[in-house]
Amino acid sequence: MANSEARNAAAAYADFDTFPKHLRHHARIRAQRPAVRQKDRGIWRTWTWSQVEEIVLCLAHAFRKLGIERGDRIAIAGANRPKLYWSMTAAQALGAVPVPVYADAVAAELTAILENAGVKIAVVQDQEQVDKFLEINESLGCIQHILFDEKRGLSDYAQENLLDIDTLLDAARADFARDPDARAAILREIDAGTGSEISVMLYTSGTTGRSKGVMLSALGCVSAARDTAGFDNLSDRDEELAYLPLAWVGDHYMNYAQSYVAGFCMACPESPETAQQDLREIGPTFYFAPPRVFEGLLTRVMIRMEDAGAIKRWMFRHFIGVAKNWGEKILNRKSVPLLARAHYALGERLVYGPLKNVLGFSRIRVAYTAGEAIGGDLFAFYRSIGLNLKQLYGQTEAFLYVTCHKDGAVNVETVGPPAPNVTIRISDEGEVQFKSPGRFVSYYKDEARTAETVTPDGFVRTGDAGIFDAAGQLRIIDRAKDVGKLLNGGLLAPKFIENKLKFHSAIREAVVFGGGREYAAAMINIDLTAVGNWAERHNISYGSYQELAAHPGVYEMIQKNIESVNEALAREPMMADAQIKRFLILHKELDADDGELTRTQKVRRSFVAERYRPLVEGLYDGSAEADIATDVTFEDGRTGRVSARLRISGAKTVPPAAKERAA
Amino acid sequence: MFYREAGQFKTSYAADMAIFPIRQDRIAMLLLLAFAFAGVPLLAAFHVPPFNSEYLLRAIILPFLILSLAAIGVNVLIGYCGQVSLGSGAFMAIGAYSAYKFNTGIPGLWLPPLPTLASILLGGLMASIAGIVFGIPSLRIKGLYLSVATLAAQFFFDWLFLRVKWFTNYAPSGSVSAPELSFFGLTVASPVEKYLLALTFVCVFALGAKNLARGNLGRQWMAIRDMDIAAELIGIRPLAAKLSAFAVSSFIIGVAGALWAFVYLGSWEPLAFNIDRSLQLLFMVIIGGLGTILGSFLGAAFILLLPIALSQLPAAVGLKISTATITHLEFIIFGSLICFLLIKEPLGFARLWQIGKEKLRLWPFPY
Amino acid sequence: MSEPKSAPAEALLSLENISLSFGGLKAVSDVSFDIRKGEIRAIIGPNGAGKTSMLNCINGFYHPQQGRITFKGRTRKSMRPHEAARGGIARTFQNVALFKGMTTLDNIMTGRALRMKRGVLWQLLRAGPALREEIEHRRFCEEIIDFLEIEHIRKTPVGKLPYGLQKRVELGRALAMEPDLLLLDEPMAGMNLEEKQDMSRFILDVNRRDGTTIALIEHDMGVVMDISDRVVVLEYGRKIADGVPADVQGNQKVIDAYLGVPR
Amino acid sequence: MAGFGSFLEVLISGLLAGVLYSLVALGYVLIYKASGVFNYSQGAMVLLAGLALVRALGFFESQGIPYAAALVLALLFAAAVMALTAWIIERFILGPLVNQNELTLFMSTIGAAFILEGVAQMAFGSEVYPLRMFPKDAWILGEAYFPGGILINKLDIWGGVIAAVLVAAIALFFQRTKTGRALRAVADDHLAAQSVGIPISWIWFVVWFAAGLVALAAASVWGTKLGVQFSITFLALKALPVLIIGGFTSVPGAIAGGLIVGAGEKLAEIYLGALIGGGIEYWFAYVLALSVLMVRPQGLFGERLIERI
Repeated sequence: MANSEARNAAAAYADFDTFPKHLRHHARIRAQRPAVRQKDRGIWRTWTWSQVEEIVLCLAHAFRKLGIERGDRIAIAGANRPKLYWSMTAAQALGAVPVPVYADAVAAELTAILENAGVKIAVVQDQEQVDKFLEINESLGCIQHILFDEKRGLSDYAQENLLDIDTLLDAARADFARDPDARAAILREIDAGTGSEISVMLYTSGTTGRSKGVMLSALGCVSAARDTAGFDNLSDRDEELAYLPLAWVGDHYMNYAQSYVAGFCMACPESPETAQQDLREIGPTFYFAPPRVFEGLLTRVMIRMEDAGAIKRWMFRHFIGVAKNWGEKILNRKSVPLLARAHYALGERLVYGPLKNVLGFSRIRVAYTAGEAIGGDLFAFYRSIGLNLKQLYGQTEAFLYVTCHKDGAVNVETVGPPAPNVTIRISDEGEVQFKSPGRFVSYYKDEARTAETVTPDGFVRTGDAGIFDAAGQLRIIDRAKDVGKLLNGGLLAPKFIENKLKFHSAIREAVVFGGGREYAAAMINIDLTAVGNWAERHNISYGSYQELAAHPGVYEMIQKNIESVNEALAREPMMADAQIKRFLILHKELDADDGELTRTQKVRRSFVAERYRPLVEGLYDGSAEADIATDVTFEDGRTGRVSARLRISGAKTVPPAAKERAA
Repeated sequence: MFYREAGQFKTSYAADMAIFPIRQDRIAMLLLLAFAFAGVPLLAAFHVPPFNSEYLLRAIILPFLILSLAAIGVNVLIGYCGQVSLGSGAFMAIGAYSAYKFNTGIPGLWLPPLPTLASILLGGLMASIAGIVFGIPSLRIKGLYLSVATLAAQFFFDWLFLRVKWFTNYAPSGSVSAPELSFFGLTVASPVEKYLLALTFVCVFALGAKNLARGNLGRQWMAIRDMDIAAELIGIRPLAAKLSAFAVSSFIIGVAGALWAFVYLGSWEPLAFNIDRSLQLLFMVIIGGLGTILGSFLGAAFILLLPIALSQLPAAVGLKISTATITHLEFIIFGSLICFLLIKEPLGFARLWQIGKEKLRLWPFPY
Repeated sequence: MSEPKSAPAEALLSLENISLSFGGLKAVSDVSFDIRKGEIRAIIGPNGAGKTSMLNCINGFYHPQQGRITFKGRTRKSMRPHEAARGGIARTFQNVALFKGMTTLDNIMTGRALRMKRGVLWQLLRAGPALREEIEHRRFCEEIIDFLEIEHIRKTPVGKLPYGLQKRVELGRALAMEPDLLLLDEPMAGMNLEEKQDMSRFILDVNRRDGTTIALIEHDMGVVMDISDRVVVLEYGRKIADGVPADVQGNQKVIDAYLGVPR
Repeated sequence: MAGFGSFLEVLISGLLAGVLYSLVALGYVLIYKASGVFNYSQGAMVLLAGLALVRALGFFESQGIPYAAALVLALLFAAAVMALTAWIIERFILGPLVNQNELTLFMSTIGAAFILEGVAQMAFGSEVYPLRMFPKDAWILGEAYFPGGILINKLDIWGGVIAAVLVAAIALFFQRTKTGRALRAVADDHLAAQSVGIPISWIWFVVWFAAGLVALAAASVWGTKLGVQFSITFLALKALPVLIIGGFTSVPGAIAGGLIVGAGEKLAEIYLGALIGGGIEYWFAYVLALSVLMVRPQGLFGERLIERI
C-alpha cells in the first residue's frame, strides 16, 4: 500500500508545474525533513517542509491583503535570507512575479529596473535596503508597500507603507485561525497556477547597455531544474549553502529551483563575514561558485601555505604534485597503477582531505562553476584533490544550463556536451545557439531585443563563439563580437588570454587589446592580497594600492607571469600570434561602481578601452609612460578625480622557432 | 589532520554548548573512557603487559588519578578564580582525617562508624568548610599576600593533626590506617578495584567541575580572576564568588585527600600532606595549564612521572651513581625543567595541547 | 532628534553637592546635576576634570566625602558597587575592562550573572532547570550579539580583539544587564569615523528602543552635540555649565575651558 | 610561671631571634622591591651561601692558613659563588621571563630553589657542617633584679649587629648610589626604567647579588647557631610571615616584622602553648600575619595602592 502511495505521489509529481505546487508536495511527502536552515543567533535554525508551507501560505495571504494579484511584480532585495526566498514562493503562489534585484545595486541602476518592472511591493532585508527603496520610491511612486525582514534601526520610521514581515505573518496566522477559508483560498490560488505563467523575472546585468528583464515560465524553470537534478542525481539528502546574490540566475537555479525540485535543504549564512565559516559548518554536498570564488580560494590557500613550516610546505608541494599526476585520472575512474593509488591515498589523508575539510568541501558530491571560463590549472587543481568540479555553460535566458560536464568526462577546455533536452547549433558566424526547456519567454517590455536574441526558428543566440570538439563537447572561445584579428591576420581571443593571465595569483584582472592592431597588449590589475603578501615578505613598504602597483619589483613579477603565458600561447597553434608584447599595471582596481565591471564582476572591455584611451594609445605608440585621469566613486559614495602617470613595459614573446616546433 | 568538521553544525544551543562539540573529540573521549573502564581491567585480568604489572596500577596510575583530582580542585581556585593558595596539602589532610574519623565513628558526637563513601564525601565537606573559613581573608588580601596567608592553613593543620591525638584516635605512633574499603557491600582491595574506584571518582568530579566552570558560577569566578573591579561593578559579589570557589575547590581537594589516604596510602602520617604536597599540586596546575580541566591531568602526569623517570634513568642507561647524587640530580633536573617549561610555555601543557589541536583542525594550514 | 522632550521627565538619578578627594587631592568639588529618565546625558570637560570620578561615584566605586546621591527615589550618601548593579546601573570603562581570558559570548553572559538563579547543584549537573536557564540567557545574549553585529567574534577570546570591537563587546556586557541607567565612559575613544557612526547608532538605538537612560563621557564634540539631550560641563572638578547642547556650545566659560584661557 | 623576669627573658630572646628572621626576610624584600619577584629560593640561597662558606673555610684551614685569613678567603669565595648564582638566575631564568605575571615568576623561583638545593648539595656535600664564626655562649644580665637573671645569647646579639649593619648598608645603597636609585625606578615601572637607559638585566643582577650577600650574612649567623645543613632552607618559610607583617616592599618592615614574630612566637609558645599543646610556634607566626593582613592588607609598612579603573 505504501508502495502504491509512493507511485501515486511520483505520478502526481510529474504534473507539478510550479514551485508552490512542489512546496505542497514536499510538505506532504517529507513534512518533517529540513527544508531551510539559517544561521541565526549562533545556531542553525531549521524549518521543515511543513513549516515552510505554512509560512509561505501566510505570506501569500498577507500579499493578497496588500492587493497583490495574478501578474503583479514584487521586488526582492537583500542577502540570502529565508524570508526573502519564501516571499518569492508566496508571490508565485498568487501567480505574481518575484523580481529579485542585486542588493548592492546603486540607486540609479535599481530605479531603472524597478521602473521597468513596475513593482507593486518590495520585500527587503534591512534598514539599508529600506532607505534605498524609500529614496527611489520618492521619484518612482509605484511601490505601494515596503516589507522588511530585520527591524533593527527601523523603529523610528513613521512611513505607513513600511511593514514588518513578522507582523504580517502574525496577522495572517490569526486570519487563518479565524477563517479556515482564508487558507483554502490560497491553496486554490496555487492550484490555479499553471506552468505557462511567468515564474520569475531576472534582470541580466549584460556587458552592454541597460539591464533586460528575462521572463522565465514556471514550467520552463521546473523542467530545466528537474532535468539537471536527475543528471546529477540530486535528492532530498543533499545540502546546500545559499550565498550567491539572489538576483543572479545561478542562485535562483541552484538554491531555489533545485531545492524545490529535489527537495533538499538549503542553508542561509549568518552574515557575509561568516559565510566562509558557515560553509565549513554546513559542509554542503552540492556547490556552485563562479570561477572568481575558486580563484580567490586558491590564492588564499597558497598564501597561507607559504607561511607554513618547511616540512609542511614540502609535503604540500609533494602531494599536490602527486595529485596533479593522478588525481584527475582517479576522479575519472581511469586505471591507475596500484602504487600511485596508494601514494594518492596517503595524500588524501595528509593533504587533500584536510584541505577540503578546512575549505568546507569535504562532503561535496558535485560542484559547478560557471559565469565565465575558468583557468585550466585552477580547474585541474580542484579536480586533482578530489573535488568533483565541473563546468557548465549557460545563460539567464536558458535558466542557466546549456551544456554541462558529465561525471567522468570532464575536460577543462570545454564546457561539456549539451545538457539533457537541450539542442545546440553553431551558426555560420560561429555563434552558439540553443533551444532548451528552460528557454526564456521574452524580455519584459522589450520586443525589439527579444527579436534580436531569438531566431525565427526558436533558437536563442548566445553571443558566444564556440566549436564542438571530436567528443561532442562544446568549447567556448570568446564573445562572438570580441574575437578579433590582429593586423597580421592572427586570431585574437581576448578572454581566452585574460583567463590564462588571471591564473597567476598576482593578477586579479586583465584586459587584453589587439583587435585590428599589430600585436596584443594588456592592462593588468594586481591582486592586493597576493602582492601585498609578497611585498611584506620582501620588506617592500607601500602606502597605497597605487604605490604598490607602480613598484618596479611588481612590474618585474608581472612581466614574468606574462612571459609564461606567452610560452603557453606559443604552444597553441591558433593563438600563437596573440602573445602579449606590452603591458601596464593599472593604478586602481577595476570597479563595478565605476562601471568598469558588471555587477557579476565581468570586465566591460569597450568601456574600459574608452575610459583609458590614453593608456591604450600608450601601449601601441611605444612610449615608456602614459598619463591618465579618471573619475572614481569612493566607498562612501563620494566621487573624485584620480590622475596618475603609469609605466608601460615590454614582455618577451616566444620566438617563431618554438611556435613551429609546437605546430 | 584527523578532523573532518565540514557538515558538523549545531541546530540547538544545547548542542552548541556541549563539552565536546566536535564529533571526532567525542569519539576519542568515548574510546578513552572505554579503554580506561573496560580495557585496562580486562588487560590486567588476562595478564597482558604492561597491565599485568601491579606496580603500574598501584604506584603510577592510582596516584596519578588521585592527584589529578586534587589538581582539579586546586585549579578551580587558582586557575578559574585566580586566588593563589599554598595550603592545598592541608585541605587534603582535612579530607583524609575527617573521613577517617567519620569512618571509625565519633562517640563524642554519638556518630556510629559511617560507610566509606559517606565518610569520604563528609571528609570533602569538612575540607570545604575549612576552605570557606580560610578563604575569608581573600576578600581583603590579594595576590601574593593571599598566597602566603594561605600557608597559615597549611601550618596550622599540619600541627593540629600531629599534636591533637583525638584525630588519630590516640594512635601511639601518630600513624593511622584506613579500615577496609567497602562500597554498597562491595569490598575494594585489589589494585584493579582501587584503580576503578579512583577512576570513577575522577571522572565524576572532572565532569562536575567542568560543568561548574562553564556555567554561571564559573563565569563569575573567571570574571573575578580577570578583573575583579569590573566584575563587582556588573553586580558579581566578590564574597560569594570567591568563597564558592574556595568551597568547591576545597571539597574536591578534601575528597582527593581522603582517597589519597584510604585508597593509595592505606596508612599515613601528617607528613603525607605537608607543604611539599601543596607545592607539588601548585606545580601541577601551573605546568598543566591554569583554568583548564585537561591541564590538571597533564600537569599531574608530568609532575608525578618526571621524578620516577629521572630515578629510573641512570640505571636504564647503565650509569652507576650514588643514590645521594641521584637525588641531587633529580632536584636539579626537575627545577630546570620547571623553569624551562615556564619560559617556553607559561600557559602550560594544556595550551600546547590546544595549539596542537588547533593545528590539526586547520591542517594543512599553519594558522 | 534634537527636538526637546515634551513633559519634563522625572530625574532618575540626582547628585547633590558631591565632593571627592584622594588624600589631599580634590577630584570633584561640590558638583550637582541630575539625569532624567530616558534621556542621553553627556558629561564633558577637559582631561582631569573629574568626569570619570563622577561615574565612579554614581556606581559606587568611589565614595564621595560629601554630598548625596538620589537614585530611583532613594537618597544615600554613597552607593555600593553591587547595590548599584542590582539597582540597574551598568557601565563601560575608559580603558576597556573586559575579562580577557573569556570569549565574547562569555563576557556578555557575565552580564546576566545577576539574573541567573539556579543553584550550584543544578549547575553541577548542568541539566534540567540549569541548562534551560543557561539556554534562555544565551538566547538573550545572542540578541545583543546580533544587535551589535559581532556574530563573527562570538567565540573569540576578547584579549585578541582589536580595540574597537572590545569596546563593542563591553557595551554588550553592559546591555546584558538590561540596565535602567547606562554609564558610558568615552565609548568612542580611539575609533575611526565609521566605528564612531556605528557606536552612535547603537547608543541611540538602545536609548530609543529600550528607553534606557544613558550618561556618557565623550570628547568628540560632534558626537556629543548630535546625540545628547543635555550636557553638563566639568572643569577642574567643578561644574561650569549645564543645559541643552546648543546652549552649552555657546557658553563663554565652556569655550574658555576648551581653548585653555587662563582663569 | 617565673614572674616578670622570666617574661622579660622570653621577650628579649624572642626579639633577638626575630632579628635573625629579619636577616632572611631582608633578602626577599630586596628582590621584591626591585623586581616584583617573590623569590621562593631565598632559603636555598642561604643554604648555598652557608655550604660554600663552611666548606671553603674548612678547606683553607686544612691548607694551614690561619683562621682569620681563612675566614676572609672563605667569605670572599662564598660571595663569588653568590655572584655567579645571581648571574645565572638573571641570565637563564628571569631574563627570559620578563613581563610575565607574578605567579609565573614565583613558580620559576621555586624551580630555581630546586636547582640551587641540588647544586649546593652536590658541590659541597649534604651533611651537617658546624660553623664557628660567632661566640655561642650566653650572658646573664640583671641578676640583681630578677632571681636567676636574664639569659641572653651572644650569638643573638651578633645577629642584631649584623642586621643593623645590613639595614644601614641597604639604605645607603638605595639612597646614595646610582644603581640604587635606578632600582627604585625599575620597581615602579619596568618600561619607564628601560626608556631612561638603565639595562634591566644589570639591575636584576645587582639586586640578586645583594640578596645573595644578605643570604650569606644570614647563613653565617644561622650556620653558627644550627650548623650548616639542609634544614636551613626551611628558614625561608619562617621568614614569610615576617615579610607579610612588615610588607613586601619595606626594609624597616622586615626588621619590625621580625621583632614582632620573634617575640610573639616565643611568648605564645610559653603562655599559649601551655594551654593548647606545644609546638604552636610552627604556625603562630602565620596566624599572626593573617590577622595583621585582615586589618592592613598591604602589611604594616607596605605601600597602599589606590585602585583605579
